[in-house]
Amino acid sequence: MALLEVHDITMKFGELVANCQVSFTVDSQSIVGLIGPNGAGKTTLFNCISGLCRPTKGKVLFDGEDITGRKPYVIAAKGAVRTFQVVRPLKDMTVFDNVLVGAFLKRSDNRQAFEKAHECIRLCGLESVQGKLAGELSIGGKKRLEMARALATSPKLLMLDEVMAGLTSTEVKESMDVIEKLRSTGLTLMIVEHVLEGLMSIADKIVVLDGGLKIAEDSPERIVNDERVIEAYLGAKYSQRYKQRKEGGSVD
Amino acid sequence: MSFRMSKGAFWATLAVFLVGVFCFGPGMGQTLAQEKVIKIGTLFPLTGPVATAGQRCQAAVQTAVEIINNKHPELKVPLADQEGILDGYKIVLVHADSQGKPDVGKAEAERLFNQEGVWALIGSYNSSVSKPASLVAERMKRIFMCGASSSAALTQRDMNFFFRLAPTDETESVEFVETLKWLNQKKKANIETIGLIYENSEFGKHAAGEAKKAASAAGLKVVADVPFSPGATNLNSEVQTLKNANPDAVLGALLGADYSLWIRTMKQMAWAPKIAISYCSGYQDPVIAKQLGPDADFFMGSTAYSPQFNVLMPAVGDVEKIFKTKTGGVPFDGDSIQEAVAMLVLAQAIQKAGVLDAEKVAETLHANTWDSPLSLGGKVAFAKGGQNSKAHSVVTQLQGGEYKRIFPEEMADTEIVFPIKPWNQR
Amino acid sequence: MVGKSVDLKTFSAKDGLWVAFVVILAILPLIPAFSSNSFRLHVMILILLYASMAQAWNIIGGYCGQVSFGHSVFFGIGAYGAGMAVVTYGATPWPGIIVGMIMAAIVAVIISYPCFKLSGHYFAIATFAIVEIFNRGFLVWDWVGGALGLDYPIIKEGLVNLMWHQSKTGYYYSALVIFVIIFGTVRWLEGHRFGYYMRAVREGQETAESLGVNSAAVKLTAMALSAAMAALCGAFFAQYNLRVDPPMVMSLDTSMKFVLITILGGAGTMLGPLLGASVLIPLQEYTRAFWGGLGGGVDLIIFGVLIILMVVKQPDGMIGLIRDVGKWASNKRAEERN
Amino acid sequence: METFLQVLIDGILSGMVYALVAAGLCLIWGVMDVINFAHGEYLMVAMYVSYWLGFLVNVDPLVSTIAAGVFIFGLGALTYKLIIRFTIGKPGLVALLATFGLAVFLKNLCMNQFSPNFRILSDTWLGGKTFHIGGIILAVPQLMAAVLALVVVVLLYLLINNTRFGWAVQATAMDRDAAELVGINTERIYILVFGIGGACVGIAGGIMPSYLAVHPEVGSMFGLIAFVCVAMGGFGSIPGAFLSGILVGVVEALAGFYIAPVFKYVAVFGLYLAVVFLRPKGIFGW
Repeated sequence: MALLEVHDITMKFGELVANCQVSFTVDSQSIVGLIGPNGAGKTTLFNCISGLCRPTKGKVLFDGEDITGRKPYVIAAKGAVRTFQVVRPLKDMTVFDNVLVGAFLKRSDNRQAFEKAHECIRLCGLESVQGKLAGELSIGGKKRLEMARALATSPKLLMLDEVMAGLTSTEVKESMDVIEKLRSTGLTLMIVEHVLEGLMSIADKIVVLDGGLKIAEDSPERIVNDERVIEAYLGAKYSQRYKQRKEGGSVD
Repeated sequence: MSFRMSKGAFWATLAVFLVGVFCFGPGMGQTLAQEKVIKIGTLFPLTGPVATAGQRCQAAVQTAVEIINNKHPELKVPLADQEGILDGYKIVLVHADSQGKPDVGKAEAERLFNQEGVWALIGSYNSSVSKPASLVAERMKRIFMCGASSSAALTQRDMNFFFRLAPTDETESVEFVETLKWLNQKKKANIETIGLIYENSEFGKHAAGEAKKAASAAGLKVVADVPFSPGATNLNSEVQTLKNANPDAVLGALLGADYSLWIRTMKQMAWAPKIAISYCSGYQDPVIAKQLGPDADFFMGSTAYSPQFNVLMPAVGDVEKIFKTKTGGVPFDGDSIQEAVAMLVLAQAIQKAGVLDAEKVAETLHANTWDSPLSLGGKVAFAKGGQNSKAHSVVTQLQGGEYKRIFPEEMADTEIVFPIKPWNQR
Repeated sequence: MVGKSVDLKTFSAKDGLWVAFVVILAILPLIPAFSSNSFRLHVMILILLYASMAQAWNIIGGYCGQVSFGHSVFFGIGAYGAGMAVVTYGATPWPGIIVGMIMAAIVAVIISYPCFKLSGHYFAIATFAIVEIFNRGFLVWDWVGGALGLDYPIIKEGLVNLMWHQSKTGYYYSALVIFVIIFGTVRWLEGHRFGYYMRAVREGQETAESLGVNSAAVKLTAMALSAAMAALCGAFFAQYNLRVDPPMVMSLDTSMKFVLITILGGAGTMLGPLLGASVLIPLQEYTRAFWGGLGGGVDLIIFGVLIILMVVKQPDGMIGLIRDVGKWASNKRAEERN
Repeated sequence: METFLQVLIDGILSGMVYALVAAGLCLIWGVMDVINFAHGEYLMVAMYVSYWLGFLVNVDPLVSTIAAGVFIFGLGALTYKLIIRFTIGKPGLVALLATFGLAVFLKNLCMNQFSPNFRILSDTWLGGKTFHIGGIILAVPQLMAAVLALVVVVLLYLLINNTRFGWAVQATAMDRDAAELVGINTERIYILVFGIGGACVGIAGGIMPSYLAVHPEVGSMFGLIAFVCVAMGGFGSIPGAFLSGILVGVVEALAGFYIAPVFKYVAVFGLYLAVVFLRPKGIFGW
């Protein structure tokens, strides 16, 4: 059953169309990758789902319930929680307290919340810095904090916005492991990535956006061979040559 | 902004707290080693919007103390010819600043009594400060001499240790209305309507309330009731409102800068009532006549003193010389002179009672009529509640920069100019 | 206390220190140096009162990050609550205090709701504007005494009327109780969900919302709580001074005191308001006692310079100063060891 | 009708002076995101400068307004050097509180030095002069102040929008680091902006003694109104500040006359709230 259904989302900022009639579904306990070149409208789509923007048109169903245009905290409370591409640590609070804020969403009792926070901090490998102020962390640390904090809310759907960008390849590897581990606990994940390395190996499905339009939705293996995807990523010229080479013919 | 709090920080806070409280405490209020000293506290608004008046009041008390403590045979004032009172007791003043705020005034009154060990208080100009400050004195059974606060409510509280010298706004209001009635009779002035302009504070509001009472008792109609926020950037709408209602007479309660702004705005709008009478303060500030020049002329107000009253109060002149050395040449005005009287009368009462016992002195103050050459009428006596029943003021009119006495007739020295001359004919 | 919050105990060693501190305060009036009517006791009462006021402000201004210059409105409502109960209705102040606190919370929610949509300086100036409107509104509102204000009659002293005549000890213990109530509440909040939520909202509203925090509700609740506590302090202020009028309680000056004390001490910390009040209030009272009588405003000149120095040199407040000194000392020790 | 026009014109005239006071504050706010709480006190100091020049050497306020402008320019630059410099980049509250300290300091220093007495310059060129158009009375000093306000604000606007210096100021306002990179000495820009902001209020204060008494408390209300004008106009928008200055003057006058004089400031502050509740960034804000 689909945990998240996106129907015909269109988002306009004045004349600029950021998303145009995008539809797809995310199945329960799957990992869905959302990819596309810069400016393809990935983050906007995330904002529409998580309630930060109200889509101009279209509908978002979460767990069978219409959540279009609801407030972010309502959506978060229902279990769809996101991270931010541009990290937003609560700077003057410690790492632990940051995670604790997330943990309090489902637990008002201090003891339970503290336990959950500890658990998420361990999971994301932040134990050694948990007493530091979040503003003092390295960029990698902040990315992991984003994830730990979102995890602490015990979400059903975790939406990760470029948590791996700018990380070293070992760090990417570690993150992948964490994500795999999460899926095994029954979590559904939706991952926006600019870097495809790694994502392809764990995702069940990839949705590709370009210029605000959905241009493909398929399994990773097929996506890598999809013409339009290659065109979007590598440009028309390259795609043309690629096609020609494939066909063996030549034009001019 | 959040820090890891160490125990150290905590104890540092405690230390700061205790240092704050302890270090300054001792050493305060240590008296002069001299034995024969009566400490009197003064409490005036030395800073804030009415600081000018407060500083003059303080200077007036200092003047009185100088007369009491030293031999001044040339002055025809009680206690001037002797040194100190009660066989050599000298008065020492302890000054405090109320900032014109009731809470500060009350705290300072308590400090003066408890910490500085003053024997009595003189103060505190603003009626709103005098109220809580005198409560402090009353509860401690100490004397509070109030010179110039004008709110009638002050002396309607049946207090035993509170004495006020100045006429209240109640008596002033009656006097103003009497003046208008007299004009109607004598001059066929035909004054029927009244406008009120007053600052929206304890002082102005109270005065206006009394004015309305007196006016309705005399059958005069109040056609404009204009309170304004003190310290306003302009008084355009206020004066425009008055101008539109066009009352025959205006009663005003405005302090210093607001008074001058009012006059100038009326001039600018080319309007003036037939007659304008002001409660103390703004109008009788000696600086007004000098600074506004001919514009200040023909306005009227109640005055308890002005240098032109020397004929009536010959003793003041020499006292004023001392006062002027403390104010940079500014003479007494009706407010500050009351504070000097307060000090003098208190000293006279102590002398007469013969003991430094507040209850005895308060009884003595109530029981006698005091000679007071600095008061209009020359006498001071206190009714129950502490009001000076001999308090007089004269309605004067500024003519050529001088305060001319107009009413009551037996005190008058000049014929009234009525109505106020138009602005372009001055 | 945030750093160590990893441990689960809700009652920590820190709280032990607080209890010790309050016990010391409670014993102080028994020492002869604090005679029942001394100026020192007055200064202590003011320190406790202003520390409580600042702590009340700290809830919304420090922890929740909404810098309001409008707290004198709530302070004033509390003062009027108590004042009107006694002066207008001849009752004891207690029902007035309760009503005042509730009214302050309601008013806080009503005026904050639109104001929270404003950011930065727009918000600050809006709160200025609200103070001015309330100030002038109360000045002409005859039901609450208008410009004449409310003057307390002398009535029977004691806890029933929350009024004492000769001795200040009663006022001192009342102030101490208020201090304990407000600091206790904040201490409790600090360690619980709501406290974390407030700080999360301060640090980043969108982030907090993405984690399921209803930031508008958090801010309004914090404001209401803060306002009710400010009103409690205001009621005490009225009882202590036996007079209420708008310039006294509902003015920008009063509002600035809330802010200044907290910021000077250290906003968003538990100790900050106490530290700020412990320095600022004795400074204010003693400079006035020493120099006020000169009439030259010397006390205020010094006061102004001090504010500038403090704010410019140590924007984190005195807490920051102590922290820096602590760091410096531990560095020094570390150096010596090496 | 005549009364209405009279009230309206009085409102516009006093509004233009508010606008001039606000323009300086607006410039400072727009460029460095600092609210100068001592702005009203600058005005007061300027009035004293003008008063003393008039009283001691008999210079008319109309002339000494230039001196006052220069003086407050210096005071502003000094304020920047000694105080504001350290608050840039810190939360907005820091500068506000620091300048609050400065306001307390200036007010009481003037009281200490010049006594709390209010002072009036008599015999100024414009003092008390009026002229009549139909039944409407125009007070020359206020009119002159309004004209001066208009001239200065227009000059300020041109300076910011049409000169190299102005572009540098705008660049600095948008992004200080980027401006540094293209070779703008932003520190110098900040000093000058604070100075110019001061000069505007200095000029306003310089001419005021021809119709207003000078005393240490005179600036407070002007300062508050200037905050309102600036915020109502919108972040750093000089035309916005100018228009809302006039709007404030008009509303103050109309409310003062048609509702009740005590409510005139209530109306002004209420207007501000109404505007920002509808447009949270002010009339011209974005």
